[in-house]
Amino acid sequence: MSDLQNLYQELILDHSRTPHGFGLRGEIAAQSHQLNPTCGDEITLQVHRAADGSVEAIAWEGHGCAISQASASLLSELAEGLTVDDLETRIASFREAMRSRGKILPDEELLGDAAALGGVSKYVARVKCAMLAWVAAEDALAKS
Amino acid sequence: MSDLQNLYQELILDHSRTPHGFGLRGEIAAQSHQLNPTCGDEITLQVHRAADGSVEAIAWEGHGCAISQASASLLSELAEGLTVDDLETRIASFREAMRSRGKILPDEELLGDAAALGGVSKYVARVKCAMLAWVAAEDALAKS
Amino acid sequence: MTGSIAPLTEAEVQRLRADFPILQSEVNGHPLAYLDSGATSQRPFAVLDAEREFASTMNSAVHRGAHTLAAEATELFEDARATVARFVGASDDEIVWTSNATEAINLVAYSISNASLGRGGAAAERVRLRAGDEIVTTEMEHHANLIPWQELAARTGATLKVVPLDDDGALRLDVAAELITERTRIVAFTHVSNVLGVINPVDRLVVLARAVGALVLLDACQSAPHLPLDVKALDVDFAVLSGHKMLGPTGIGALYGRRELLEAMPPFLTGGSMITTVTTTEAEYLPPPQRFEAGTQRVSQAIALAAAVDYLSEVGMDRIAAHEAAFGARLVEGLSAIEGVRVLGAGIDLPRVGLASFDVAGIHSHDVGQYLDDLGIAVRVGHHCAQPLHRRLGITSSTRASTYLYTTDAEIDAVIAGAAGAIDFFRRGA
Amino acid sequence: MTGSIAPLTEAEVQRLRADFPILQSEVNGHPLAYLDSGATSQRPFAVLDAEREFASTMNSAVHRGAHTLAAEATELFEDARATVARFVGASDDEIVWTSNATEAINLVAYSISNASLGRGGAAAERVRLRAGDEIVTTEMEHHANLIPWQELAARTGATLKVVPLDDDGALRLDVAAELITERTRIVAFTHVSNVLGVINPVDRLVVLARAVGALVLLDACQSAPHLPLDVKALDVDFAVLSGHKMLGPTGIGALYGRRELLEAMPPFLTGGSMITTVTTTEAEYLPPPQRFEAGTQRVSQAIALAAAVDYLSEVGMDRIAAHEAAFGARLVEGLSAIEGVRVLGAGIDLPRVGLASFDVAGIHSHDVGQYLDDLGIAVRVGHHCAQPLHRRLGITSSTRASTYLYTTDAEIDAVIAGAAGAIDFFRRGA
Ligand SMILES: Cc1ncc(COP(=O)(O)O)c(C=O)c1O
Ligand SMILES: Cc1ncc(COP(=O)(O)O)c(C=O)c1O
Repeated sequence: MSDLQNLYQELILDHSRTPHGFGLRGEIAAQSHQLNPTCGDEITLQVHRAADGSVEAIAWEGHGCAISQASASLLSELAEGLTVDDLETRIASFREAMRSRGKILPDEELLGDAAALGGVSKYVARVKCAMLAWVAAEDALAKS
Repeated sequence: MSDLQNLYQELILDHSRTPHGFGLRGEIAAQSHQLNPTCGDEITLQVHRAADGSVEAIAWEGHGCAISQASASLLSELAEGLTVDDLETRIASFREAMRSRGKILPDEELLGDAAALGGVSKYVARVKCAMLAWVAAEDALAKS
Repeated sequence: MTGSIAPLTEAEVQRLRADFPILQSEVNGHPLAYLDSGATSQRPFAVLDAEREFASTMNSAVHRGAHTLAAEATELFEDARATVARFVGASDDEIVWTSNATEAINLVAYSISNASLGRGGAAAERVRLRAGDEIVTTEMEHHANLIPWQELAARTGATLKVVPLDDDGALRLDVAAELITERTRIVAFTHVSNVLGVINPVDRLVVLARAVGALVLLDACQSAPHLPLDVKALDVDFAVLSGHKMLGPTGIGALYGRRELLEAMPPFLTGGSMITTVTTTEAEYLPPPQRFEAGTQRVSQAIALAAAVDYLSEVGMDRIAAHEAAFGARLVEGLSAIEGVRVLGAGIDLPRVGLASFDVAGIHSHDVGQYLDDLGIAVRVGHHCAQPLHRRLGITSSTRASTYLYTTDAEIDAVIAGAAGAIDFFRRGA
Repeated sequence: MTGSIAPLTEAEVQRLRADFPILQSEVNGHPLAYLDSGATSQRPFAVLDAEREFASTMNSAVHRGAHTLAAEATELFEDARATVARFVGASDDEIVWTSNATEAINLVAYSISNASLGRGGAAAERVRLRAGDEIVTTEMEHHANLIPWQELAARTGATLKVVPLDDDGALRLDVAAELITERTRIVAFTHVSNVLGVINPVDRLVVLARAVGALVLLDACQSAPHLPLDVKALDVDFAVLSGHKMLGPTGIGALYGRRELLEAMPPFLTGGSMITTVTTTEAEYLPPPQRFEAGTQRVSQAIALAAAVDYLSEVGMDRIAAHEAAFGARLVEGLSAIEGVRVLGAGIDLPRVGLASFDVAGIHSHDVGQYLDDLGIAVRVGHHCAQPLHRRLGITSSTRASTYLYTTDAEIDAVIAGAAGAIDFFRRGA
């Protein structure tokens, strides 16, 4: 598998085409808007919490490259049902892998399918794309 | 004679020490103030005219390097009794030599002792010093 | 516009390419196909050597020293100014060095703003703005020729008007004729669009500005490197360019300003080497161009830019323009022929340079660019510092291929084939 | 201040000199003795090579592209920022690239002036000036740290106060204590005087400024190249430096700004790469440092400056400081011993760098400089962009010798002997 094929795995293209969690909700929720200044890509993301405080769902809207769309979709899939602490741990783990320039593979146990984004970390210019939703989630949590 | 000795001939050092025409006069005359921004050297120069319109005297005050002081002194010596046209011709001739980067020797017939300043034209950074008084005279004439 | 001039031959281009060390590189296992000269161009040996030679033999402060090195450096620095002045048809004292085109536009905007705050005395009246005055720019501009005017308007109380684009992306000259009125003091627009590649009809806008006595600033960033440029023939008041887009180094640009205007304008940056007399309470300023060049200048960069301009002149700007016009046409044609590809401004009936931006339905420009990069093809993706233009065309970003004198036919073929390949790659399995 | 640190040995200096191609030159038939590093320093191979290597292998636009070259260039560019940040004790995002120190000071002055016109919203309140507010600078400053404040005062209605000098040329700290009051919003002064070579007591002025809540800007142009510098330890809010004075290329400088202040400040230059969202009517700006870096940056210059800083760090700033302090003392002593020579500030009881300016009774500095140049000795003559300081000392110009890590004992001897020789030469026949 070439680097490019590894970057754009079927799983990622599928998520970018039929994204999970797409569509904001009317309910009140912690929300964050993030923007990638180079390309103008944006995301608005909500963290909806269940009665016990855990993450019920992540809902988002935005436009961007396959990486950023797939990443938001994968995050939203991953987040469902996690405690806030758990989600924060996973965001930190994802960030560490992304910033590693290909040296640290994403932890599949913690990140599930989102580990498929591991190929991005070799492309420094694309790390922002993959991180956009995760930064938005972190920011939304910080606000709640 | 080295280039430096040629630049600072006895004649030039003498003129810089006991300059001709130094000291402004109270009478009304065409006057010009010129400044060399690199070193802050300045000159104020008056062209006094005789009844027949010819140049009676050039009077000046200022401070600066040996070249600029000698040059003002030599100009003032040269100018006495010339017609305005004559003086302008000589200023033009002096400028041509100064800007020639050593290629054109000053015309002794036109410039008299001021021809001793010929060595300056090889030193591009010093041409401004030698020209200061002459530019002032030109400016004063243009105003009169 | 370049009808009878012969474009560069393949053999000539190959000879030129040997002058550019970076063009011999490999990227991701492929020979580099550099199609991003619209962002920044590459430097030939002549430019690299001129700068290094200067730094190794006479590097020294200019306009400040009297020793031999300083005198030599000052001469080369002023010769460089004269070279660039000749290249754009200006007089030596009408060229001001800046860091880039962006700073050149900011220089004009801030000098006007200083004048509007009362600086510069009676002379500056010519460039003063008052509440109610208007500045006109266009929806096609690079952010560098838009935001400085927004900020100038905010500082002075003037109003900014923006000439809109039609659905193809062309300037609405009919609307421009309405927007440019007796209240208009400045009209600022780009010669060549950095997204559409079209060469705007400068004369049409200059006529409108002249009729109302407005000043004209031309953004020549994308024209100076690619076309013969004559600021006097175009009859503009200001023009700006960036060295790094015309084979020169980064860190240097130039402002052309009509002499009488530069003379009327108060300084922008202040400090050493732009003054005559300074006391603790006030300073008097040198005439232009020195008035606008505060502090130690970009000496080696100016000398390198002059070497770049000499290199371009030797090849011939008319031949470079012809070479690139052919590429512009092929890019538009080749890319438009691909199903799902929309070339921005393809429908505009104006001459173009060798630059085309395109949108691929359903595939983001970042992904297209990544696919091309994997093939060693360097293109620009994103909004190219022109968000309003993209918004007007209903998109947020695009992929841009831009050429220069060193571009080959094979590279044009490669980027067109690459765009088609990207579609196959990203549509797989869908 | 450098007591226990060993200066560079003669052998070390000779090894270093081999790294500087220009130091092998001849001038007027003599080996070049370059004693004008205070104006601009020379570049070692490490710096020349870093820049050329970058230009030949990965030159590309930064923060704008996604292709391989652009990504590599962006990384190197940001690494360079981190290198310079470490060198002065700052965090990466507290360093803003500028063209030179002059532009860095103007950046601060214009951002404050924009804030004062209402730009930057509530956040900018911290840096807003109002009529009645005061700015304090000193009579010792380079024009770059004086005129921007004069102009800022003129634009905002604030008042500029100037700390005077005593008859020796030292700052009147007693008067500073009176001038710095509750009305003072900014205190700007130089770390090392570019005419006197003395190292000012930064802490004394910082204490005064802090006591009234004023911002402190330190002109580190003559200290960053010659002394270990730690902006946090000095507790200043802003500091400026020029790359060309510290073995780097021309065309690059840096502003250090405390993070919370940079965050509060509205932009200065506007254009591409410093925005998030742009419409035809307004723009939103990125956080610092990008907020202050409009347009294509000085990429190869930043990379070269980082190479310069690495070179300096490898030699060791403490050893460089010790090397030059010894020269400073010898210059003052040797020149003062010559009949008719007055070393400016010789009587000031402060540590000094390797720089001394002198006046020769009855002989103009231009003539002294010309005589030395004839011997291949490059010194600076004139007012060194410090007219108020010269006026205070009763002169209009002086001759300045300034050293660097590559200066030799023999060069110091030569300039002292040369000053004596100049006197004989010009007094001949008198
Ligand atoms: C103390 C001081 N401040 C400011 C400057 C201005 O530096 P630049 O001309 O590189 O902007 C200089 C050097 O000229 C200087 O010595
Ligand atoms: C049309 C146009 N104007 C202005 C600019 C700004 O140039 P620079 O970034 O070199 O200041 C560019 C390039 O980025 C451009 O293409």
